[in-house]
Amino acid sequence: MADMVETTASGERSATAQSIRIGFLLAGLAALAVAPLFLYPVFLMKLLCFALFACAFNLLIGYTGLLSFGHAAFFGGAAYFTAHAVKEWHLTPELGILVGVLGAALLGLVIGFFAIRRQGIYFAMITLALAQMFYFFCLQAEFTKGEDGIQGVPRGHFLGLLDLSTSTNMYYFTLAVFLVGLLVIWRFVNSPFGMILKSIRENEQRAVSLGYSVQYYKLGAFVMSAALAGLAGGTKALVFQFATLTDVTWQMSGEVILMTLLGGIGTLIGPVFGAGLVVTLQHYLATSDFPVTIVTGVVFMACVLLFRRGLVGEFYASRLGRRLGFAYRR
Amino acid sequence: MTFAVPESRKEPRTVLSARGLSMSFGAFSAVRNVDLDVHHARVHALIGPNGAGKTTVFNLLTKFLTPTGGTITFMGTDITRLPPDRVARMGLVRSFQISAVFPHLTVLDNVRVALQRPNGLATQFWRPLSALDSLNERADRLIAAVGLSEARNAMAADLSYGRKRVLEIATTLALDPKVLLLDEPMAGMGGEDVAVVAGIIRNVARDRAVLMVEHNLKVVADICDHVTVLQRGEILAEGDYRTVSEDPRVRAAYMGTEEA
Amino acid sequence: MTTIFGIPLAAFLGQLLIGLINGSFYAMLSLGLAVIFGLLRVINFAHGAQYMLGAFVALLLLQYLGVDYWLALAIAPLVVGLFGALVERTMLSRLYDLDPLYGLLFTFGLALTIEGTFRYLYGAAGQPYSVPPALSGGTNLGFMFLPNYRGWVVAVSLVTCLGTWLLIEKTKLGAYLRAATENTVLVQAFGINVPLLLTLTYGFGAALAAFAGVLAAPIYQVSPLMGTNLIIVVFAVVVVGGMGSILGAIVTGYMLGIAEGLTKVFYPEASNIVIFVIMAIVLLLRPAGLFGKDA
Amino acid sequence: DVSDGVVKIGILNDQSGVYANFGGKYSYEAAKMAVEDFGGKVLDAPVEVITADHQNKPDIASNIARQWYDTEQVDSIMELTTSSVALAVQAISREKKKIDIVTGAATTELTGAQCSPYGFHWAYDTYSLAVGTGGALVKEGGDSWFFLTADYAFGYSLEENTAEFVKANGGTVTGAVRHPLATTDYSSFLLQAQSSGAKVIGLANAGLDTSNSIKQAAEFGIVAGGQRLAALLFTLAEVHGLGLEAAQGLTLTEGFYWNRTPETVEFGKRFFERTGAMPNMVHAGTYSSVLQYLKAIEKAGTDETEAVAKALHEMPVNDIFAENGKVGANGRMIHDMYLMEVKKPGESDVAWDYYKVLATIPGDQAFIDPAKSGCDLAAQ
Amino acid sequence: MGALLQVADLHAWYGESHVLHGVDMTVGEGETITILGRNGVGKTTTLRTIMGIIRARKGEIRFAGRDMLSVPLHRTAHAGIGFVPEERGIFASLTVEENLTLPPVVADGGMPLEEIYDLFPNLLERRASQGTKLSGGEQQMLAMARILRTGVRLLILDEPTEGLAPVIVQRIGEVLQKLKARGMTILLVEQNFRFASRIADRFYLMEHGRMVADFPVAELPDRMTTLNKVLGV
Ligand SMILES: Nc1ncnc2c1ncn2[C@@H]1O[C@H](COP(=O)(O)OP(=O)(O)OP(=O)(O)O)[C@@H](O)[C@H]1O
Ligand SMILES: Nc1ncnc2c1ncn2[C@@H]1O[C@H](COP(=O)(O)OP(=O)(O)OP(=O)(O)O)[C@@H](O)[C@H]1O
Ligand SMILES: [Mg+2]
Ligand SMILES: [Mg+2]
Repeated sequence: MADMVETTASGERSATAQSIRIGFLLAGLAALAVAPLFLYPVFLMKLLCFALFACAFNLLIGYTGLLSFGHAAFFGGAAYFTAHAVKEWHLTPELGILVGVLGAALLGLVIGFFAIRRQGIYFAMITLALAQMFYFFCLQAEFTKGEDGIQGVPRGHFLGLLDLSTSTNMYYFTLAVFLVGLLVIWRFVNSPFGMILKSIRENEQRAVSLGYSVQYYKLGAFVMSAALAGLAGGTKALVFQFATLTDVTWQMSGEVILMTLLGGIGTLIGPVFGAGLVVTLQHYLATSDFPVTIVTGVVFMACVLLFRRGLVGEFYASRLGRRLGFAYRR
Repeated sequence: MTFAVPESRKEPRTVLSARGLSMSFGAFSAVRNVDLDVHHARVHALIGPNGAGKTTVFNLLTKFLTPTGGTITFMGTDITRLPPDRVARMGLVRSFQISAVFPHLTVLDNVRVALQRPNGLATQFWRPLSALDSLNERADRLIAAVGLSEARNAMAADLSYGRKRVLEIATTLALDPKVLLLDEPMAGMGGEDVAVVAGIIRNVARDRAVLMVEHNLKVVADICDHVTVLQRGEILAEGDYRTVSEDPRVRAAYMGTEEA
Repeated sequence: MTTIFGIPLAAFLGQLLIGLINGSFYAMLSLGLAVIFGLLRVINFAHGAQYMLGAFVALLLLQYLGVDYWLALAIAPLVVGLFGALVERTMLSRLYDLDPLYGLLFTFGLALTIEGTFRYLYGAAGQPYSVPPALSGGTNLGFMFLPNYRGWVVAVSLVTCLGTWLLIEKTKLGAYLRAATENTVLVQAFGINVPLLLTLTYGFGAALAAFAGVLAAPIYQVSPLMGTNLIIVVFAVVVVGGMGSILGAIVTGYMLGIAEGLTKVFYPEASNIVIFVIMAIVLLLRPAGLFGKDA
Repeated sequence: DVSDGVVKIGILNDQSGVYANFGGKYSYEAAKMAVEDFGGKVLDAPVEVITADHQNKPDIASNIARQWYDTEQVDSIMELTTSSVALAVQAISREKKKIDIVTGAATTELTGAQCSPYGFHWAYDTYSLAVGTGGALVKEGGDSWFFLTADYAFGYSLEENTAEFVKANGGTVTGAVRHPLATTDYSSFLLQAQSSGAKVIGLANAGLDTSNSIKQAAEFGIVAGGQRLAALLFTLAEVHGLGLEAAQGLTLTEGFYWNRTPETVEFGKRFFERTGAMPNMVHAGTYSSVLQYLKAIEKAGTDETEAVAKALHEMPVNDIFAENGKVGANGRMIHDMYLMEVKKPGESDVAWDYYKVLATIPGDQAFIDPAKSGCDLAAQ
Repeated sequence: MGALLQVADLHAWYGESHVLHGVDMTVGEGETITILGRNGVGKTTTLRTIMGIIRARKGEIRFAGRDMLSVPLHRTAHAGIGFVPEERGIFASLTVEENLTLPPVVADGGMPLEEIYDLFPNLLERRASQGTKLSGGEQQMLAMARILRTGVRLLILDEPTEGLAPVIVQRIGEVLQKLKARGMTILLVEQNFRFASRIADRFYLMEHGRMVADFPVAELPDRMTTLNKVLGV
């Protein structure tokens, strides 16, 4: 969606292409609105949570070129925070999620503070290591209940009115969170601030010499991405009614990378498709004979080797995609 | 002995000055005890043999390096310990010896990025990108001034070397700096571009200070008001181009038999 | 009895020695990682998997062909090195022109695939591999009982590390490799077959990991997961040492092994985060790492 | 009668992760054996067993559980390795009014604060392991203990429970050292344990952590030096992985051993033919749980949850796994546990013959009294 | 004088953008050729394509009678071509001396190390320091120097005087004269017209990816007006 509006300064956009893109958008929204009639709602909610998580992650890699290998800390951390807030402090769901988001943002601030001191792969390794520290913290901390996890988290009533314990209500609540999250990302990326992020990715030294405090911009993007990952994680805790260690492991950080890569780094909706594919794959493989890790690994390698732009990115870059006025730039 | 100097002929005011500037890399001392004054409305050339320490002086002045000795004053403020982005925001802006553009942004966006900060459009993450359209007019003027208008929407990466340099100058000018530091702005440029850029520099120096490193002596002779010659990290000679170019030590160390 | 921080000197020395032993593995693994990173600009996430492969090849050689430890010490690295070279030639080499992040992601996928396959075939539980008879038993050092095998590990790792360092920093071949890292095309234009060099390098790095794996087999359980968690610690070691610095990787490997060993005595709960804490501190004070040149 | 004409049992566990050997695919095999042994039909309806790999992720497990219950007419879910998964699925089962029988997870929470009227815990739990190893071993002379504890809740509760029984039986605890989860090198900790002089070193950890500590203990000559190792959660599958050379002399508690009675031997052999491995308590427990569930349906005359749960609570358990087992009001199946010692390589004459049974711990001592379990269902 | 390098109808692409549109050029044995042209006409691209760095190419390149199109990049140097790139390509992880001795010697007749140090004393002084710690000009010297060692027959230089102090430019001029005298064939791109006119035997003028003119140094005075119009020299 962002990519639709983003379409280049050179963009002579034909009216038909524009309307086709809006058509896509509306079709997508409509599909999401009626999806629970056809697909299993909890599965859909899970998908939406992971999709938002992947989009938040993409905000960082796709638009500032920073590969975080520790995003599970924000996602899983927020799940714990929200679960704890709702279960132990009896907060309403929206406040619980807020606690999750703020917690993730704070965590992002701390991890980001260290990580942005280095770039590229160094950055990836540092985030990985720090997130691993957070994992150990969660493992040992009292409130996370160790390997049992925080279980039986009540979903409560949204704004005290809407009962979220039914699947349908919870689905539309999750959908709303997802859309808001996506909207925030879209605005963030296509803003003057986003432009500076892009230029930092392109040539950091030059950005400094133009007077930009590069570190603050990076930290800003990092915290934003962490907060949105937290939004996804907090919501997930309510959907599943538990928060466990799985979501803070580094394998989870790897999974979100896979989702983003598969869907298309740097495209707004790519990660949504990527997440959909990975979640479906895992779900499907759970009942098949074939081990998930091997499939995940092979998909990863294939993606990197054969279609780096990801599903959506490849589509944008294809002849049809370009004719529709999309642009894939990385 | 002092004479009353008429207002118009007064020494233009000093905007940037360094005293006793020194820099060593380990045991190697690249800049030694350099005093330098850069004046408003003047083009000041820093020349000297390769490895004399010119780029290092630039790095020191713009705080990309922290001097091991000496002080730097900019518009009356001691900036010796400030970080580079702060200094840039104060109006001390540089270009790089190796060309520095944002390769995957268009020419227009390159210039607009530079314009964003001084126009307060840098940190707004809640506004649409179209907020930047207000910068187009100024950006286009700058682009036209360096002759890149027809490449306005091209990716910077696709420009030839020379045109990247010109683009870099345009982005630098966009910051409307008080002092402009140009490291070999003409290097790798074709003759026609050299003339264009020389004109631009002359022009912008009317209301700001310019300090440039340049090996093209013709350019130095044509547009520079003041020349400092550096050798082995120390000042060898100083004055206008004619004085300096007649100095036998300068000829031996730097110019050879070359005429501008 | 003399004590240090309330710990008997003898026990303290014992723990120091044990730290050194662990440090040997860190050093060898981070060395391989540093070599591959330094020359190929690839963070080899599959390093842990290759370490595991080394141990597994040794185990399978024993189980199916009756090949003993000593021969395995030579064969396993060779096999894994060849495998690495093959992977590099057919796949990894296509990624050099891209952002180095793709190399990281590719090897991450490779690691998952390798580990997944072994888990599928052999299960996640560990399998035993015995200490070779010549090195079984131990020596009483007075302050501790040192299993002979562990003493051997320390010695071998020191020699390996030193040899690799000399090879890369002091030989012409090393100079080619270092130059190729920065500008492959130009080095090729000078007449050097860079693709071949890079293939050999990756193979060498993988072999180094496998070598460490064989050394580890008699100490730890041979399990498909043995490399997974180790690799993250080794990443931290490499960051502390300064990415790409070969010497840094070696020295930091031993140092952090010792630091971790001592933490196990004084504050055991923190022993697996101590390396990360040190990493954070180092990043604050020296972002480029202890031995890193600024990027 | 049987709703929708078929009884469907789901075996949900880890089949590719760290616990894949602990239960894994073999548990599915055990469940199928139970159905076959029962005759393949109950109340004239066919019995079907399906399985899925939850990959140790509670969200995947809970998605599958919901889908099984909602769209695939699954009647009960069993095995459920890993406590986070077991608790999550038990919560869903309770909400959906379906039966779940846990054999793979250890947490006492399942029949404690988070118990369910339709939830059952079959094979073992942390408490019973502690009673077995902690209590019985002291009687065997191991009266001073030093703990090597994994630094997280599971480790603490094992240590705590065990220490209690050690003290209750007149033993002492001389110290403990906590090691981080998934440590690779235990030599530091082992040296501390060695110098403590305690007679027993209790390993309050699990899986690879335990294997590695045992292997390295052998390397440092700890058992040879006269100290005894006691693993608090370790099964036949892991002993097999470790090999007798390293594992000899180890003490542990299990709820099942194949080479104990003629019936278990017969079962073990049949299991071995199908899988190539002898069963541990998770496999045998899963067999038992499926069998008992089918018996309960037969007795209730329906597969309706309330009725089956009632039958399960009432019926004694008598099969190759349990003799005179009974189910408490909290859902805990109470049966005997066994304290084992791992044989020396020379003592083992048949393949997979690894254990000497040192003691039998009667069920009433091995498990928490339901009334004191913290489960509100049992309190009334 | 036979043609050492023969280029005919050479096309080259960067991705999808077609940059060279049929370059024709001949370099005789022992000749010094300078390619002139405005920024961006494809001079660098021509050199890189001849070198084999740009592989998306079509047409004919013959060096010493041998078809170079199928020769892999790492064999080009061994055929006897040395290349000094525009961006110099000094290696940061190597010392100055390691940089200098990096390219393998491909044939006899290269310059010995001492002679090189005589020529560029800066390099001798800084030889143990990191390559990229040299100043811009020193790096340019190093880039030239390391090729002189290798004994190639054809030297390809992309703007060798860029960023150099006039004295050094003069010195490089002298070096090139010396090499010429020894029979070295040189192909260079140069913006510094004065320098170029001093050493070249013949010029090519390039526009829009093609050679549009070709004339010997003797014709230079007659051509000045046109050149002035095209190049602004
Ligand atoms: N970071 C550094 N570490 C060590 N030595 C350095 C460093 N930077 C520069 N030098 C040395 O300092 C001296 C001055 O370098 P500088 O780049 O300032 O020269 P310059 O005058 O700009 O030369 P040129 O005209 O060739 O660009 C050189 O000898 C160079 O090798
Ligand atoms: N990597 C690249 N990708 C795409 N286009 C390129 C690339 N490099 C150069 N070009 C384009 O190819 C054309 C020729 O470039 P080239 O560098 O050969 O010019 P040049 O004559 O050497 O110019 P200069 O004097 O500025 O060095 C230019 O239009 C340039 O924009
Ligand atoms: Mg310079
Ligand atoms: Mg060029």
